[in-house]
Amino acid sequence: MTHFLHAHMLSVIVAAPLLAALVVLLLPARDGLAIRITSFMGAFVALIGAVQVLRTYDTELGGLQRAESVPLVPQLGIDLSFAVDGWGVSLLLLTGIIIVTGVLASFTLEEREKEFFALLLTLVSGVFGVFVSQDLFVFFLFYEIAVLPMYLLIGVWGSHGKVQAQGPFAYVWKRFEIGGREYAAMKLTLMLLVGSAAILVAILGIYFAAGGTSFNLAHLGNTTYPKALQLWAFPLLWLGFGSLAGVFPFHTWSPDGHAAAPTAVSMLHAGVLMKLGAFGVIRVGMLLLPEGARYWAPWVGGVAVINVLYGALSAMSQKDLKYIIAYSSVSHMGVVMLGAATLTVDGWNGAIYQMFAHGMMTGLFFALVGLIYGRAHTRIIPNMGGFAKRMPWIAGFFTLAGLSSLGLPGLAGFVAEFLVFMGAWQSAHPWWAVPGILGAWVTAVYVLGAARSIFFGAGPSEHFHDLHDPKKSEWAALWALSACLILFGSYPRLILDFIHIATNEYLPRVAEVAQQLAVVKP
Amino acid sequence: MSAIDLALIATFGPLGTALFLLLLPGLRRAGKAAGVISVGSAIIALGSALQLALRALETPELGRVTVQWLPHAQLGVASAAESAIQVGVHLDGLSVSMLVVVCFVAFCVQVFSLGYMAHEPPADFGRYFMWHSLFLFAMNTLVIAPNLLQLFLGWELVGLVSYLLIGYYWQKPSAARAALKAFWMTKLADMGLVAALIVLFKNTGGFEWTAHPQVAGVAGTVTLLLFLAVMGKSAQFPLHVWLPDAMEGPTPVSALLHAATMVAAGVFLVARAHPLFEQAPSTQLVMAYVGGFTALFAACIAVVQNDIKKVLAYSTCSQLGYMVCALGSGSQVAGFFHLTTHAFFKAMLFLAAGGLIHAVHSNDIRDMGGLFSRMKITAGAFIIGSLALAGVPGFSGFFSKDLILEEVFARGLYLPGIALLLAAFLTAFYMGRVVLIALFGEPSSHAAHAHESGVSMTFPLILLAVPAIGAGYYGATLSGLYGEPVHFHVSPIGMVATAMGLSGLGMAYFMFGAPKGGAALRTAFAPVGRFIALGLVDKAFLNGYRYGLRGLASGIGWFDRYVIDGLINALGYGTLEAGARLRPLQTGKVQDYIYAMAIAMIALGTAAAFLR
Amino acid sequence: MTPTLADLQPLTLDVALLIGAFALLVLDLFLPHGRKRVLGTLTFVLITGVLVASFFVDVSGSAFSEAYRGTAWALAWKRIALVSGALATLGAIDHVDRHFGRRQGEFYLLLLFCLSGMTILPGVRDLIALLVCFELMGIPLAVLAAYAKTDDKAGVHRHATEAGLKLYIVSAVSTAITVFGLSLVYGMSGSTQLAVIAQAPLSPLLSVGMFLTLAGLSFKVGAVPFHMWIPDTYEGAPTPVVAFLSVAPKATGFAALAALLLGAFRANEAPLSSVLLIFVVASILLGNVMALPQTDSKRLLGYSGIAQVGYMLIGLATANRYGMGMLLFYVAGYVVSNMGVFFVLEAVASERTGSDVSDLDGLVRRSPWLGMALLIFLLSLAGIPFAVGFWAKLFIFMAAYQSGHTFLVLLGSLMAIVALFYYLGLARAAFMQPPKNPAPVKLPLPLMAAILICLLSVVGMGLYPSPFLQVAASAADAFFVTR
Amino acid sequence: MGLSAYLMLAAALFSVGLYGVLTRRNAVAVLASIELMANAANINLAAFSRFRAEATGQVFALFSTAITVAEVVVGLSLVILLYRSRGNVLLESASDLKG
Amino acid sequence: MLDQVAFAVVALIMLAAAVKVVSSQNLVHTVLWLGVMLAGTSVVFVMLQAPFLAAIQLILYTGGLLTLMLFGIMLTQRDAASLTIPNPSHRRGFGALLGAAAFGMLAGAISKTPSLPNEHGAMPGTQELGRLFFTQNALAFEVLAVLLLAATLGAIVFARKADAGVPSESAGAEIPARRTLPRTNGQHANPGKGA
Repeated sequence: MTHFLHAHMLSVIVAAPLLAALVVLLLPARDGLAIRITSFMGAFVALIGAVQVLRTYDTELGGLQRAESVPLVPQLGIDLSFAVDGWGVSLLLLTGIIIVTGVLASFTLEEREKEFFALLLTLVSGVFGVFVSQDLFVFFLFYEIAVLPMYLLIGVWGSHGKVQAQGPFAYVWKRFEIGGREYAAMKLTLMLLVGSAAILVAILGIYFAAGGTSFNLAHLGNTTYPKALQLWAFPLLWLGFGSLAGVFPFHTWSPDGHAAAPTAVSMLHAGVLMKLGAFGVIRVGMLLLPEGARYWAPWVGGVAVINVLYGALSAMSQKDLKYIIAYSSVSHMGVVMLGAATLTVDGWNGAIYQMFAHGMMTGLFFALVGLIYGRAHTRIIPNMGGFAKRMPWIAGFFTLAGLSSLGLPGLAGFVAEFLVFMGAWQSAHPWWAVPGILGAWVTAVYVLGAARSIFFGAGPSEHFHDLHDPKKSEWAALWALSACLILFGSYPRLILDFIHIATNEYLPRVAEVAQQLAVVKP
Repeated sequence: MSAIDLALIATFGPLGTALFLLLLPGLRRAGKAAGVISVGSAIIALGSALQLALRALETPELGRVTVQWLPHAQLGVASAAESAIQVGVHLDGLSVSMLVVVCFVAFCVQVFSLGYMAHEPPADFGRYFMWHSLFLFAMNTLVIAPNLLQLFLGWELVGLVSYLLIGYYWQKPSAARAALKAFWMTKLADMGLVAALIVLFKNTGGFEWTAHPQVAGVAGTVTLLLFLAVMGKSAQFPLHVWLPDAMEGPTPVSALLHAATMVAAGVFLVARAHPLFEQAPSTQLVMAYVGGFTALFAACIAVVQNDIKKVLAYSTCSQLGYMVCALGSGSQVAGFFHLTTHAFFKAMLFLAAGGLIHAVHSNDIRDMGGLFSRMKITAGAFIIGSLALAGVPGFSGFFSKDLILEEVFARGLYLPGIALLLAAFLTAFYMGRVVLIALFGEPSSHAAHAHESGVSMTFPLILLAVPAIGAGYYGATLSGLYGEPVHFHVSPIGMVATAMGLSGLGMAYFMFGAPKGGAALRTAFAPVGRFIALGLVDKAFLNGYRYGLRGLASGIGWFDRYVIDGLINALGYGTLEAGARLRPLQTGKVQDYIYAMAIAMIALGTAAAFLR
Repeated sequence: MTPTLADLQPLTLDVALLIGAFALLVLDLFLPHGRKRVLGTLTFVLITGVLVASFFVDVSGSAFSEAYRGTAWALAWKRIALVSGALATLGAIDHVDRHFGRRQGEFYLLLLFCLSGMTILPGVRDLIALLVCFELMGIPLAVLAAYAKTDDKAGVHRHATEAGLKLYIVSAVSTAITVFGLSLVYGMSGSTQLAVIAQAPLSPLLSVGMFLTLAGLSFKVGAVPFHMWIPDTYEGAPTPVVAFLSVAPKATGFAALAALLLGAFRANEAPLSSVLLIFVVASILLGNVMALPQTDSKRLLGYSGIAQVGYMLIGLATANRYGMGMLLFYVAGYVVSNMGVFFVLEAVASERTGSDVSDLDGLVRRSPWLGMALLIFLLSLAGIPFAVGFWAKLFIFMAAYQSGHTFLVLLGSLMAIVALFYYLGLARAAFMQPPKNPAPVKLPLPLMAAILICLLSVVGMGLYPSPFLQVAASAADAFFVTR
Repeated sequence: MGLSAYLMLAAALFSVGLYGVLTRRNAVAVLASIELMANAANINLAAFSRFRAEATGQVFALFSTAITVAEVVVGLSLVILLYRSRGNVLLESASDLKG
Repeated sequence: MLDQVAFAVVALIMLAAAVKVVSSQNLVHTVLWLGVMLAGTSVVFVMLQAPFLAAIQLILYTGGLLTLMLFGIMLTQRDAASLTIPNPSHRRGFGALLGAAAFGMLAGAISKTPSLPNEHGAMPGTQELGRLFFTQNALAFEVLAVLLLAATLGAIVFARKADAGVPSESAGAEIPARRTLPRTNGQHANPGKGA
């Protein structure tokens, strides 16, 4: 048994949440406790597995480890093959942490828990699948699985907002209730799927260019593709995956989506799912199409820089707390894309580490926003003030998350951003670093500004009667995430070493292939 | 116990305390106990610092240990072994003496706080001391840094603690705002430090401050960027505006962070990175002028302040200007020496001022008056501090300021030099003014039942008074720790400076102290005062934020919601609309359907028949 | 030359089906009114039996001097038809029993006759037989579509009649056009045997004949612009009939088109294939866009079906073995998914007449598993992973990409997202709206069985498509070997 | 007497039939028009079989005749059904389902 | 020469009849003209040396079909007595356009086709027809049998007296002359006993 577990750890990680979801579906709807326990166990097993994988990953050996493979569609060379590299290890851990805390944070959910947890867990196994799958096609499959449950999760359990109609397209408002949860859910789903349509085309291109025999990533990675293909396929992958990573201008699903989504979903979506996008750009786009990556890097980086500043400034202009955090995610994902675009060791390390750090940071943020909303029954910042009097701990945690997001040393966010900036400066376009750094400052302005107007100043007005600090299970989530932020901020090598190994394996290949292609076709 | 261990104790002891207080809310909320623990850790830190100092007197280079913090390898090199991204401990005369200063002042301030904050609710009291311990950790991290990276880590952390402590009274909107302002301004400046780091790293593959062969090319850039950070942290014009607002924090905090240690970190950084700055004469020139101007400018503003803490704050700006100017003149010895002496007497001044405020429950010097008779020790300390600040011979300030002026003029930086001289005059003048009004002026209603404060608040003053007076006499020994030992000698510049100082005091006496005060003079200077009091720089920043940044932000927010998002919605709307518009095609009459078929059939057939 | 009993060997299954049908016909005469429900069960048993037999009986080889040839290809289509027939029967039993009282017998008989036409057609290699089979399939369908409770006051009658009539008129005109086209084809090639026709020299009149035939036949699969009867008929006809109507005739229609276009008309030569491409684009665009504003779920599915046909036509347009195999797979997947949806609609609307989207409101709360099933069927239709529809679309796209139609891949996948919008619209009603009446949906056993079968096959083929893919591929091989 | 003459005749009948299908409003008349079209096809078949001097065409024609008859049988019953539900036999009266 | 004249005459008659079929304002006339057209067809068949076909045409169509249609008319007309049944048509212009287009298309194809088959060999007799029926087209023949059965069945289904319904109220409302209804209805359906 233990041997089996050891041999198939990755499958276990992917399957555990799914199994839990099935069990939850079979449980009676009124037995809320059992449902919660089951889902927690599912998530927790996955987390343990992730930690185990991290612990047993052989850093001397490096490369892909714990490989498993089962043919799925042999006629087309589609295998259900799993393995982890240094990146996968760290992102598995992230996902584990986020889902466990997410489940904890949504223990207080009231309506239709059964379906909620089932969908949530399904989504998570999709995410795990993406991070471990070594078959481009299966990668895509899990990607879709991870994206889709979002529709119901937001549409059913989401919260409503309203946006008054104005601007050049005001006439559109008569058809959609912008800000409504169903609108948000639909917009999110459709935009992300448009992305995957683009991805699909690119994938087919790659597959057939590589001989149309196998989707295995290693096989595809060792093929050298004609320059033409690389040049048209890469942007498809970039924008396709990018739409999930919130790449400007395909980011607009994210504010509405995150604002409308229930706590755990926002945590998971901003914390992990947006990473899938960036991960896809690097893992598929850049590793398979180095020449394309090299050719398009200026665009990727340029847009990423726009993301950073644009997201930060948009966040600054928001009144709704959730929108602020959502836009901040857009901005921070810009940092990830920037790191990717640098095509340097530090940049890539930074990018992956930023995924990790931002995942936990934004997870913490959304957990807190959920708590605040649950207590204050409003998300409009100007209505708040002086909350720290009644919820000092929440204020503390919020400040901590904010500090991490503005890149305060000692917290995870700093390491990532710093690495990315270093990479940017070493890259072919050093000036990317400047707006990046400025973005960090703007973040400081709006995050701490928000913290001030929510928590500080004259005490909370009368009609906020049930403000109070976290309750039982909520504590666990907050503490866990904050502890992670500090731990990985002060001792980054816990994760960064793994990331570094993978980067060092992949990046040279990209550089070489790009080089030789460049000399072959001047 | 090795030097490294001592340094680590001095650094992580306080951190331990802070975490201890953080994780044991019960203990923290107990208040007093928390304070005691924190002071205890401060004592330990101070002890190990002094121990280090004694060792340093024999051999300044006490050693260096580094560990890898982040893996880094150039492309293609598989192993993360040869890494340049390190943290650790670096102990030499400079760091040790800074360590001593920090720990000593911190200790005094914490002791003082025990009394000063006694009336706070226990929970807040505990929080206060938690932050203090955290500060000690952060500051020491900065001080013992082996490279600019770790220095930056500490740098940011002290900034954080400053934010937390300024915002100690977070329920006061003004305090919350001040904390935010301080953080934003310094953070903005710190971006320069980050940039400097990445530039440095690209060229030297490390964050060392030692003169690296490849640094030559970028020395100018790097140092300028570093200096940007210094301007923020050490409140140099025009980034000084946060410091006066920082006085919203409790007075001991102002004494520790915003007078003695944290704001001096900038000076420490430059002294630390001296090898780099030496390679960038242009930067040094900029520093000299900025420092000189700041010294004069801040002194001018200090003259018209009635809030005793504001006066001290501006004087801090001005004194930091001195140090920066000194560093700009290329003598980190003079600058750093002034840092040490200033730390002592300015801390003492603040604490004393705190005592006075505590007594009259007001910051306004006009509410004080005649306090000298009521609280001798505090007032005495205040007077000593003022004299030291005014550079009256015999007090520590005299020696260091003198040294600076010599160096500056020796470098032929006459303009800054003259600015410093004028600043010296003004310094003496406004300190005299404060002393005369607050301590000897006619008592106000508040001051009526003021009384000497308790031992916990007087003892630190006495403790600080010793170096405030005596530090100057050991100039040689002290400066020996971190550079060429300087031996005091009477110099013409020194004479002029002294003269300026004394005349300043005299003028102050003539205007405020003399029985029949020079009302005429006061009225004569009034418009100048009013102009200065406008605080134009501050307003400029405020408007820049409000209308520049916020305006841009709301513009972009609108654009995103109504244009970018609008476009995407319009796309969806268009599709739905198309569907709705097409519906009438389906008339429901079967013959119309056959029309469609017939047309298609004929079209196909025609194509087949004729397109060949 | 004269046919012997041996000639029936490749047609064993179909003959069995017909014999069974006649047996039922006789039985129907003797059954008292109250007991006619059993006919449905028997029909189901009969079809299932034939289906099972198809795995054991050897029906390969040619008969009636090359007028018919049993191949793996033909067998595959046979099975698809049989499966849809069996499912339709299962799903109809209850409805028929409740609404059609004493006319059940005819219902099942017509279904069986129609079905036999479908099973024979794929193997037919002679124009005349092809035409007759096509009609045998078509005529009963019109009757079935018009089947309704004639004495009800709720307008079912009106709608069913209209549905049947429209289908009938369109199909009659198409037949006329087809026959005219075939007459030209025969005339210019001198034979009615596909193989011979394929050798005939191309002349304007011949190609006009081909195009007229194409125009005549493609109304059955409902490709734009021959689609317009579909939404009306789907909306008006009784749901179980629509479930059958929406899959089986399309499948057989594709078999016929494949036989004619590739077997006789050399579609792989322009301009036929380019014409098909026009059909593809038009169907995908129009079907999806027109489905958006629909509020009647059956009508909506009608339009979406038009779009689906567009995707299937891609397979035909590629005109290579890969594409044809994928077409086969796509149709198979479409059969189960689409019938599943209609059965769920039947279950929900069983008491009422219309099929407004709002009938689905709160379904998942009334009976969760039914809601889940609906969701899965819809996702499968939309082409979402781990439902068969995903693989179907994917394979079709691969075929398209391989034969150089990259833009079709892009268009197809983008329009698939538009489709997702309205499919999710149905899911939205089921998942996000409060139920009108909270009572759980009461699900007659046969219907439940039908839904369950659909669900299992959708998920099964979705999780492990490879064996089915294998079958489809080899069938396509057989088609190209023996054409 | 050439083949093309017969074909032309058939074509003409076919077109006239098409016109009828499109324009007549009475369902029965539409059926009649459809007959015209089908009949045209038969003429084609017969003509071709004559000018190829082999009988398949005629066989085809017979089959198509039979099919047409069968169709009309069903068609008429549907028309009756239409009459029952609408009270008339105008095709356009069956246009409840649209859009 | 002679046969050409004959053909021309017959063709003209047929065309005229066809035009009447699609244009006559009287339904009964329409059907009758159809009969003329079908008869003409059988004449053409004779010309084409397809006597059997002609016979079948005459019997099946002109006999069976016409009767059938007239029945249909009787069943569905209020006033079965008179033979003046309005038979309107609409969108004539557009229909004519399409008809013309169709003819143009076909005619063009015919004229553009270089080598129309043209053999004047002797036509095989009726027994050849039979042979073809029972060899090559045996399958089609069998299927056809089923087809006819199915058609009959389909026709029966709706004609069933048992649960043949009356027009539902909504439909009935559209009938202008309601009072004449029962009589004509009475022949085939009585509203009283709905199943």
